[in-house]
Amino acid sequence: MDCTAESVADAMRAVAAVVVEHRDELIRLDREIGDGDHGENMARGFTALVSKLDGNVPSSPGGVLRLAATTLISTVGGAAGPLYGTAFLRAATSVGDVASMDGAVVAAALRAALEGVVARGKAELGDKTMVDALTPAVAAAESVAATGGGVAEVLEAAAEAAELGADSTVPLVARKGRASYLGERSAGHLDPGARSTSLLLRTFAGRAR
Amino acid sequence: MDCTAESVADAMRAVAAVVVEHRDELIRLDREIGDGDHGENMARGFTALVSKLDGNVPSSPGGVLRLAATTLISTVGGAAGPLYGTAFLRAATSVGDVASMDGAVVAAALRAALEGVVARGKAELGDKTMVDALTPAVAAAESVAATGGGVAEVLEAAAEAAELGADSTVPLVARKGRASYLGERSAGHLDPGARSTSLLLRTFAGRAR
Amino acid sequence: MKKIINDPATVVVDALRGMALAHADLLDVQYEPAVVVRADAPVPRKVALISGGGSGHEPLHGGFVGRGMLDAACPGAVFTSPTPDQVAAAVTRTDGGAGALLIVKNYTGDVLNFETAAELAAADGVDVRTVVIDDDVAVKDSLYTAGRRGVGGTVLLEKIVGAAAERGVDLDGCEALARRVISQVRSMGLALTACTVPHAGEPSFTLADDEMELGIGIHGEPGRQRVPVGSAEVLVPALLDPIVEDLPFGEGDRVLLFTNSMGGTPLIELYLAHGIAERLLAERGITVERRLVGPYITSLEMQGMSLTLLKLDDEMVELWDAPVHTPALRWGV
Amino acid sequence: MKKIINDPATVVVDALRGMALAHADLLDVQYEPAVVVRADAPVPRKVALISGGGSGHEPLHGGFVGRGMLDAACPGAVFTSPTPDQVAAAVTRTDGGAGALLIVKNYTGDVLNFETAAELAAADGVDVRTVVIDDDVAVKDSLYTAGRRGVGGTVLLEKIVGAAAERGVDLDGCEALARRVISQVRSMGLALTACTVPHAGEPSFTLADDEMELGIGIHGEPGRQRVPVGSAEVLVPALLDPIVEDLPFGEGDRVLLFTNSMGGTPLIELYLAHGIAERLLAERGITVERRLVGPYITSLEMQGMSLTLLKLDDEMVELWDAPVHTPALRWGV
Ligand SMILES: Nc1ncnc2c1ncn2[C@@H]1O[C@H](COP(=O)(O)OP(=O)(O)O)[C@@H](O)[C@H]1O
Ligand SMILES: Nc1ncnc2c1ncn2[C@@H]1O[C@H](COP(=O)(O)OP(=O)(O)O)[C@@H](O)[C@H]1O
Ligand SMILES: [Mg+2]
Ligand SMILES: [Mg+2]
Ligand SMILES: [Mg+2]
Ligand SMILES: [Mg+2]
Repeated sequence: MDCTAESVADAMRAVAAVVVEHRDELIRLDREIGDGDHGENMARGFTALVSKLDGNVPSSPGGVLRLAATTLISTVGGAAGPLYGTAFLRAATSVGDVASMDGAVVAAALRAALEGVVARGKAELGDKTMVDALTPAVAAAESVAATGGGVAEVLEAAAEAAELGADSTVPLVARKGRASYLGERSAGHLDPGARSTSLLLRTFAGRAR
Repeated sequence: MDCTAESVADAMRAVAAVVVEHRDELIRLDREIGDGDHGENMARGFTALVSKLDGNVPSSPGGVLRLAATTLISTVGGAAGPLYGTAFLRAATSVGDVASMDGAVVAAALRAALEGVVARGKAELGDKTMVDALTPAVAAAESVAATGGGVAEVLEAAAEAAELGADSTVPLVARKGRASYLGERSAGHLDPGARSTSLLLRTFAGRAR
Repeated sequence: MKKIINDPATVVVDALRGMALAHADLLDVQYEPAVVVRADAPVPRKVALISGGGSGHEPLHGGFVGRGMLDAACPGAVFTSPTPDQVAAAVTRTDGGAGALLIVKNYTGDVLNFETAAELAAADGVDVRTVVIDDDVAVKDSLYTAGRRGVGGTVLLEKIVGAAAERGVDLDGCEALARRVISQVRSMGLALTACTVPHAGEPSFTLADDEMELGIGIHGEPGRQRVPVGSAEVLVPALLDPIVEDLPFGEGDRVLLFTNSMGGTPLIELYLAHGIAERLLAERGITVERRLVGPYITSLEMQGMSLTLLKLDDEMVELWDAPVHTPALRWGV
Repeated sequence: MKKIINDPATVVVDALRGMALAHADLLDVQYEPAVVVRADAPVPRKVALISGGGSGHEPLHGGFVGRGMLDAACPGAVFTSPTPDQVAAAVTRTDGGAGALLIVKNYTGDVLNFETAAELAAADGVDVRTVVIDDDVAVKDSLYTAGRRGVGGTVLLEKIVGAAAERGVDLDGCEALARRVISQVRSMGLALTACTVPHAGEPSFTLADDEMELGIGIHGEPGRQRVPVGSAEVLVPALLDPIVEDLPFGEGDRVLLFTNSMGGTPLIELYLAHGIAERLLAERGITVERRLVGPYITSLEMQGMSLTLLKLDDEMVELWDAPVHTPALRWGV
């Protein structure tokens, strides 16, 4: 498939729909070990992105990613706003102004996104955050890209790894973010940010097929 | 029996015990159509009276009634405080300084008490207040006293009539006191003040036997 | 029942102890009988303003004791009017030779207990007057009830007459002013949840998840009507319309709008409701010149709110703006 | 969920509208992006004090905007930190040429969003400093968590540094003072009931009738420990002892005691708790020189309370007493 600005914008619209659909689930997850706003925050941010995209799609995939970054930063708030915002910003920078992305570009963008999240939030693998979903996703994406995989294969691998990574947060004791205040009581719950990361990647993968 | 200061004081102690025992019932009745304090108010007042009586019983029945009046006025508060206070004050005045009461004196004291409650609270029969218990009690007491009944018979008749009178408040719509704010919704509930009046008279009757 | 208390029987005294420590510069608290007195009482040649009622409505009345407002407050047990000896003690402690004005909310218990106290004080030679405030428009058919209750208007009355007394207005003047405020103030409240009186241990009533009590009093007594909960755009006019239509307030009137929390409703909701009320009044051509927003006359932890509207004139505006220095209201000093 | 609101998505803006109307003399409210600004901003040559955070903690922070306290507050969605563009707009609106101090409560979201805003403002040439307050002793093992949360101490910090900025203390001085307050203030809270975030529609957690959350934050997030509810004599030391032992506060120390309601706990219980806390401090030889009692940093309608203790010196006492004129705190004017 062609991974142009239009198709990235379409993927963002699809993500918005998925986030709205999973809003209550993300709220419930965040209520259990956080403050119950993650679903609302993400829904607000991606809904705002959809209206910005309406009839005004940037000319390159990188432009769409940059618009996602600034929109999420200025509408999401909370921890997720700056973290996802930075992720998309770094991804946009990594993509540059290519007109269409291939598997290697996507894998590099994912790597840049992860580095942005870690730079901002200082979380390590196992701290029970979105990093636990994104880290294996990047690794999987890179290994598929290294063997010449296309965008669809790269994103499929990333989505699959992110799902496993998100699930791996369940037994963990949180050491970053609001859930960390709970100490041992945070174990036994899925991290909402890891869940939203895996939803995003799954949706991107679905659109790439 | 002899209706002396000591026996009136004993009756007051018995009333205190009964009021404490029925505290929660009176609170519940008042919660339904009032503000839920009648049992607490009455228990506080009569408990205070018992400590005042400890080792310091006034020399006449009238004196005990007066002590009850001033104690209730200064400790009960709410509507019941001034109403029961006035009732006992008027009863004390009616009894005067006789050393022992007979049936006629008791009936006259009850009449004075009723007049005091009505003078203070301006309630009429059927307004769903303690007046609905006290009015038939006074009538019954007077008719037994008129045929030469003793204290025990007079109080037994009063207690019986008060119970019926209290029960008669159930279907009524309140027109006085806090229950009146409920309008039609006050119907179907026993008036807490009428209930406490009937408890008082039943206890007095029990001690007089 | 979940409360931060020790023995339900001593809640009022225990709270008074904390209040005395928190506001030692403003208040002098007596315990037997319980009276909250202005620290510099008696103020010579000043009319003494005294109010009181059941506890559980904090900051009313103790929080309004101080310069420019009350000289003393008599706290009864929770939701139970105070006894006459509390009120009589308050008169004795605050009488500066210019007489005393008793501000009584219209409830049978309050009226009867203050009545007895007034007799006691008069017997002591103090010129005592009583005004009874009954601003709750939720009580209809006052011929067949104990009459309208005294609610939110009490706060405004205490502030305005308090300012007049502080300026040296005499007892006749204070009484006349109080009656004028009473004639021009109207209120109504609603409850989303019930409250629990400590000694009762159980809620005063139960409401389903989609119900509210409209026309609630301030004592956890059920309201006039149980209706479905609506959005704020429905709730606010349900309170405001009966108030406006009762006096009535009309186009060109200048008013003070008092948006009050029953205790458990947070400020974010209260501001939201206040904004709607201001908009609705503007639509009616009524000018909101002064406002008070907050939990000032409450029912323990009850969630709900009330609105109070006072028709203003220049004198009342000036008295409202005059300095006040109490635990709960403070400006100009 | 029973709340006096319209659409959960517009609660903050709807409440801001009411706040703007209620305090038009003090506040200037902007909506896109949402910022509550001091009416006379920018004040030339004065350090601009800016804070903000999720909404639902009212009166924090908007209620503390005004003379002698904040220049601007940035209200996020309920329990969600504000976005960088709100903070950047606040800096632009209030910059009087002496730089801006951002007061940030230590939560990942707040820290990250203010960090981004500080970068934006610095790029605009404004001298921006940030202080992060983390006074909640309930969070242990800060190496393994996001660190201690910013809670009640924030109110005291904003008042004291606000007074300094109003007096013309420069940015270095304000920043140093803020760090001194942060180093000397400690807090802890408990919840008897949960609260419900409007957009969530369900309580943040559920507590049995005999349970409380000890060490609760202010965002409806569960506390560190769920324990049985006790009497006030048990609850108050459960908060006070960890605070005193943490700094530690000791005999001879002069302190400000701040007894705060989480929103749903009524004043009568709060005063009761305050009285116990004062007694316990006196027993330890710690002198309570100033106090603040009331709902000043809340969690919507949550029932519960927090205690905050600040070690005072002469300068802090003087700054605490200095005039303040905001919707929620007002004295000396
Ligand atoms: N330091 C961090 N690094 C990476 N991710 C983090 C960090 N802190 C929090 N998160 C992620 O953010 C999610 C919470 O986002 P959200 O609920 O929107 O913000 P908040 O915690 O401010 O309410 C967590 O589930 C976690 O995945
Ligand atoms: N005007 C009145 N006349 C006679 N009895 C009254 C009157 N008003 C109230 N009562 C009685 O007082 C009772 C309530 O007493 P209580 O609950 O102690 O006081 P309050 O209503 O002030 O809380 C009512 O049940 C009723 O019997
Ligand atoms: Mg969250
Ligand atoms: Mg009652
Ligand atoms: Mg009562
Ligand atoms: Mg949040």
